[in-house]
Amino acid sequence: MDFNDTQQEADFRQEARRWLEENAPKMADVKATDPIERAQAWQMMKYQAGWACLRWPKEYGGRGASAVESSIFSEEEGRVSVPVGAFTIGQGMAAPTMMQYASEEQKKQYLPRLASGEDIWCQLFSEPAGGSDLAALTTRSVRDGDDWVINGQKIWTSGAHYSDYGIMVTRSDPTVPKHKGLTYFFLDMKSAGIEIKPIKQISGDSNFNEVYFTDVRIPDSQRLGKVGEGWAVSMTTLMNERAAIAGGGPGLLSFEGAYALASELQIDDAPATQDRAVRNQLADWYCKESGLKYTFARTQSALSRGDTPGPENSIGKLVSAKKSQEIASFCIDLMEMVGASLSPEAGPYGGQFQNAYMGSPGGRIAGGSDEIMMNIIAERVLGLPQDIRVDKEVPFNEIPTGNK
Amino acid sequence: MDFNDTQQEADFRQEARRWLEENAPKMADVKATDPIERAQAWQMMKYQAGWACLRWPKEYGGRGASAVESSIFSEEEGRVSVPVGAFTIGQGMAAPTMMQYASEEQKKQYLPRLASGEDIWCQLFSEPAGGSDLAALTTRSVRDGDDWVINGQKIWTSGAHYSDYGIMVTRSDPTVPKHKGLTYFFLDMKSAGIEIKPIKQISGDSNFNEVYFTDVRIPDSQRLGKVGEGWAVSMTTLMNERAAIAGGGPGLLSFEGAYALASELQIDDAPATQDRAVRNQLADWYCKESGLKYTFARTQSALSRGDTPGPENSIGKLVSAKKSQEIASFCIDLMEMVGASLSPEAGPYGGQFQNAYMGSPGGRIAGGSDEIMMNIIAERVLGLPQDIRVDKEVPFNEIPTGNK
Amino acid sequence: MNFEFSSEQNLLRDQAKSFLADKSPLRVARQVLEGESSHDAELWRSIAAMGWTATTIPEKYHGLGLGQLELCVIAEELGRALSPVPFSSSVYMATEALLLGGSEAQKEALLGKLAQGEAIGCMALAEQAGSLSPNSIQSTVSTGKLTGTKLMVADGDLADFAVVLAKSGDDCSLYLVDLNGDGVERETVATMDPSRSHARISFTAAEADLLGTAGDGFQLLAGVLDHAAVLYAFEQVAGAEACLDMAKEYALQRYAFGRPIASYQALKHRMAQMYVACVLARSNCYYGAWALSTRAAELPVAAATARVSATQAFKMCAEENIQIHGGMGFTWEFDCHLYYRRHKLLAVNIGSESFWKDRLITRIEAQKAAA
Amino acid sequence: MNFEFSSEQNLLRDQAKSFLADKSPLRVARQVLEGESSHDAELWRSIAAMGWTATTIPEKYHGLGLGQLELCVIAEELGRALSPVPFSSSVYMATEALLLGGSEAQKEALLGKLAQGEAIGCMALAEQAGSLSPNSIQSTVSTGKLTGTKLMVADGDLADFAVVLAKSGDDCSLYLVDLNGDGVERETVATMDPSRSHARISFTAAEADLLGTAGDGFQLLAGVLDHAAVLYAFEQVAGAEACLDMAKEYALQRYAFGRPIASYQALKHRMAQMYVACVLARSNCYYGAWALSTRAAELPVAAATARVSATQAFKMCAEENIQIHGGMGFTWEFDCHLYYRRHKLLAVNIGSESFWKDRLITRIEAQKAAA
Repeated sequence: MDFNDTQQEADFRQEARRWLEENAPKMADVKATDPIERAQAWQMMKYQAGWACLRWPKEYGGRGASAVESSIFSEEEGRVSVPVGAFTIGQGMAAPTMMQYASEEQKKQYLPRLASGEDIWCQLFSEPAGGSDLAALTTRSVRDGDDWVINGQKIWTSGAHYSDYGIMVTRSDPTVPKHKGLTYFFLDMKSAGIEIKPIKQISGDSNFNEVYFTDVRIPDSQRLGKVGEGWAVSMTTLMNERAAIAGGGPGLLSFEGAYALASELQIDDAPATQDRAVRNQLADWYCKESGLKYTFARTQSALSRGDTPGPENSIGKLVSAKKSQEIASFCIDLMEMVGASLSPEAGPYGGQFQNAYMGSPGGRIAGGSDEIMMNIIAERVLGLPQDIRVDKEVPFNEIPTGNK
Repeated sequence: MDFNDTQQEADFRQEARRWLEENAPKMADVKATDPIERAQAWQMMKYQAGWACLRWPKEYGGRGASAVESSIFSEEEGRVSVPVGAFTIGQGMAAPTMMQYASEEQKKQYLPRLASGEDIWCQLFSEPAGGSDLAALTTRSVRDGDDWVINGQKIWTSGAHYSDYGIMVTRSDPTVPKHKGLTYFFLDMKSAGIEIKPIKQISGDSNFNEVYFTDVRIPDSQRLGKVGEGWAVSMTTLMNERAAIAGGGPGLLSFEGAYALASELQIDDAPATQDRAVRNQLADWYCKESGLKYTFARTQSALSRGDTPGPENSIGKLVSAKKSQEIASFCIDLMEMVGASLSPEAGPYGGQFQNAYMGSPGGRIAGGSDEIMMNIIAERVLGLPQDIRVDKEVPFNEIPTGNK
Repeated sequence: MNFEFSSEQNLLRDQAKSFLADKSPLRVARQVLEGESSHDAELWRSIAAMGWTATTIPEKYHGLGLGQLELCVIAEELGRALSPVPFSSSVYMATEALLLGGSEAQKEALLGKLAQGEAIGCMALAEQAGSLSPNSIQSTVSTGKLTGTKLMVADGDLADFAVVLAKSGDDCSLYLVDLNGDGVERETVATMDPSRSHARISFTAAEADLLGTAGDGFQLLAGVLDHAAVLYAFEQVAGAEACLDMAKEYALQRYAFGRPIASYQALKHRMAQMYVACVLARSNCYYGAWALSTRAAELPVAAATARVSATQAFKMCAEENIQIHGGMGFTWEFDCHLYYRRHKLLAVNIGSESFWKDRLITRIEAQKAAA
Repeated sequence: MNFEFSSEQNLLRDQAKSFLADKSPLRVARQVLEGESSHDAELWRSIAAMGWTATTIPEKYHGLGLGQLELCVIAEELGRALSPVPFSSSVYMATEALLLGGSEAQKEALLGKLAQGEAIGCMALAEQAGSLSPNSIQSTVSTGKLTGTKLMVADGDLADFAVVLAKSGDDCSLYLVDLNGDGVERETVATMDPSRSHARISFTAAEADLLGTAGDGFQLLAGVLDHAAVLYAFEQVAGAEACLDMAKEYALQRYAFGRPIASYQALKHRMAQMYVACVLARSNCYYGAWALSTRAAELPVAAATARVSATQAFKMCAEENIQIHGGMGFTWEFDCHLYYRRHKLLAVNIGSESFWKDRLITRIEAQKAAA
């Protein structure tokens, strides 16, 4: 039991680190200020040097590396200051789906541009009435000659307004049971008939969009999987959704963040860190974060051995999301009467914990609510039975939907 | 808003208090040492003076008093030291059922003896495979001439070995849906074919029994309600199950108990009551107990006004049971390294919190588990829908039962 | 035993409810939240016209001379409606501070105006993050002039006068300060709940008039906070119940997997627990109301109990209301966040749950010592 | 990165598992629980014959000289089996105390016997309820003679010697005391978990041999407790997992309302949370094991983290296992209570969750100060 690399891993790490240390500083020369453009510039640098999408086959723009090498590179990349983001959905979810379902020609056309960062993709799955029940989607696709015509609405789409392409699941037949009438496509986000509206969150930010489709045409050649088999394709996509174990590192909503705040505040004229109730609470969070950190280490070891980590990864988000909300709330309480202020003068980290508290409910819902995460653990990890399903054998258009 | 009685209530209280103060001391003259016999002696004293079963009609041994008067008497009785118990099931559950379903002759025969404490009754509802699903019972009743013949097993019967009579629900027809094939009886607990075995609990105590029935005969005249309508009769019984709001008074597993212990123990050479974590926890329990206490006061006010308190009473047991387990666990922790000792020398209240911790899981299960209590609140108070039921329309003998 | 509001008080509640349903639906709170104004001035005038601001002020000072129970009823309905008015600052606290500690002259000068809603009072207490203690106070009064800076003064930007905690030498006292007078600078600050306005106020040799006895500032403040704690608790419990109602309504009409999400046990049990928290808090509020109305010796304990319990209930209900709403719950468009913001504001601005828990035990200990 | 046990260690685990399945099924714990004997002597002999008692003792003292990881593997399996033997007292603690603080002579005298299971050691620490501090220690050693009374000495009634915390003047030190010698009186005491034996021991001028440096008692003890904390944590996490397994099996076969109770969301989510607690605790145990095996500077932090996490997991799982079993869960006949008793015993007898949480923060603070 050790934290050290094998010789081979150490060599790879060395090589990655050397390249990163040489190249990351070049980002200073990139003139663009837009975060997306900066991320694209860095992605292109990696791509050109063979450090993009490490596990992909070389012919699609990758390096053919192992899971463990990919994870080592990510770790090393985390140590240098470079712009990230914008590619998670395209590279992490769309690309694996394309690899499994697209034609060879399409793969050659789209995957390298995904790897290089030239194209950004988004995901069009969720719908307003769907929520946790993804397969309840109603966006219609109707075959018309060589095309399909799409009408409906998607929601919670990150990056819709700057994406080049999207992956999308639609209902092609509402008269068969729910999971049997779905068909899956990829499409050009600049197609006519697409309207994108940002959603304002309670935090005031707008990280997501609603996307409206009015007679949008998609060529049948962009269908992935067979007609009516969109559910299986969606599962491929979602299996690749990064069930990241948020380690709760040195961020604001962590033991360290809370400890730092507590050490600057007083309770009854003594540092709050001397208060036993505060210490008890801090210790609790420390243990949770430590538990997640070493669960991640165990997962990495499994990867290193060549095993595929299972759905037990879903504990990360479940534990972190609730903990984040608790930490934010607790820290605001520590500030006492001025706790609701967003102004920096009202105390250390002015406004940061407060804004984080406004953002934290999203963490417990986005990417699978606490309840869905617990269902996943109960069913897929512990093997407990599904709840009774009343919607499985019924034609989709006869399933009760209530008022909305 | 006040805690005072109305003039009428005050007069009644005065009268009750006077009688109690005069008569309670007479218990000192009662020679019996058996707690049941002592309780019977006190009950007989009350009965003879017209203070037993206050709300019952006078012709059945009661006083025809109001709900509020009954509750005032209980309060006052609580202030004097007299033996109680053994009559809860008979007077509280069997009697109301008899009043509604027995013949006039039977009521005249049995109710006064229940009121006087001469007869003790028990309840035979639960079965090993039943648990929360009471209607899943399988004890068979088969009509044979003027009798019914009973075979099967009941469980969790308090006081079976010292009871004179029992109320019982049985399955008379397993081929119709679950709730439709039940028939309800009362029976003589000395009947041939009844075998009683105490159940040892994890605390080491045996407060409950298993009761086995082998060809036990019950005359049809002791049937309550129609054949096949036993479920409705059971509901009458259960509606009268005292959804008591455990007030969390000055007992061991209360704020007071925990505070008293904490004030005698040290953490880091200071009284544990000065520890902020301990204070936080104690305050939490104080607020819960206070909340239950004043919820009870609100219920009493509703009674006083003539209203019937609703199922919101079920919060009492739910909150108290979990709190009791928490307090016991917390107090054991306060004792630190000697916390698991049952010996008095190991510290204040030696063994008491430890034994209470062993008893506490029972509180979260007996009389409706935490989960059932929450279902009741969700469905009957908040009006949320029942869970999907797969056992409602199916013949009882075709309902899945798994291995047990 | 009559542990409930009287029929007159319930009538007042019905009036308040329908008045606020008309004048202060949630969109009124939202307008202030999203807009520039510090409060809804028209609503405030209507509230004053209803006489609510005069509730507990004795008739000799042109008030209605009603009891504290009437004020509790009003607090509850204002809490449910999230009404964007300076009621808590002016009525629960500034008025109470004057009633508890004011000289005859001070009462004469201000209570009549407070009763009419013509004057708005506020409390200026904290100067830094962390718990309030004599050491945390830097503001000083010398020869009747106050200098110092107060943070997060609720309604400080619209109030006419403030009750200010400040030092004179080592003594802490409360002072009345005219906020329209010289040496007062105020700046509206951004907060988690912009539907209630807060200000930073700097005093530079501002006229300060001692309220109560010199050196008794923390003791007088304790009385004011106990009073406020009960009324805040009513606002909080009503907010909590409003969240539970929203969650329930949504869960009943929202379907997933062919059935209302309200039929899933995870949500049913969550809502059952929210209900339990609300019932406990409400009952403790009644206890606080009783103690307040009878000025019972139990008030310090009862106020802390009600406050802790109501803070817990509102937190649970505001957080879980969003969770039960799922994605919709964290959109700006839905109203869940209005209660979420308000819960956190109310949870801290007269001291946190943890502060009140400690105070509760201290007070129980005082009772034990006295017994 | 190889953050898992090696294949040799996993082989040892398989051996331990099948050995204990054979020699120490739950009914062995139940027999001791229900009977008069203090432990299962035959099982103890078999365990010694397997060499488990010799695991970390260097070869020069006739041990196996294996690492701490091997001991962790054994601890885990003993914890799962609830084996009624004095392993934790003798191996995790008394042996470690000698290894950490013993003189060459002391090691020579005792380690060989400990390795063979011929001698059983124990720790005699607490003298009263509450936290252990110098002030709580009344036992004194003067001119080599110990006088005082120790409570809840695990395995104190069957051990051959004890490591005793006592004072000499104001100094606290650890001492080795022969429990079969003069001036020692022992009495078995009733505990919540009679499957593990505990005694009250009175010393009257009993021979006491200083272990380690005079005055360093608490420091040496801290090292022993850190070591024990990791191994206890392995026992606890295995106990927690056993409870989850029991709960799951029962919920899958028990039907209510026509379906397995395991299909109800309230129970599914409960078990999901039990699983989460087990995973976090197990991962923290591995961290503790790594720190122990490498004698890393992080050991004090890692040990406290593993201990807190495992105590939490076992508590939740032992309590909820009974709840999920319903009525059956609180019958003597079902095995739920064996784990419920053991969880509470392990939760306190090397210090409570709250004690270790405070210690954890103290150690993190020390790390920060050193950094």
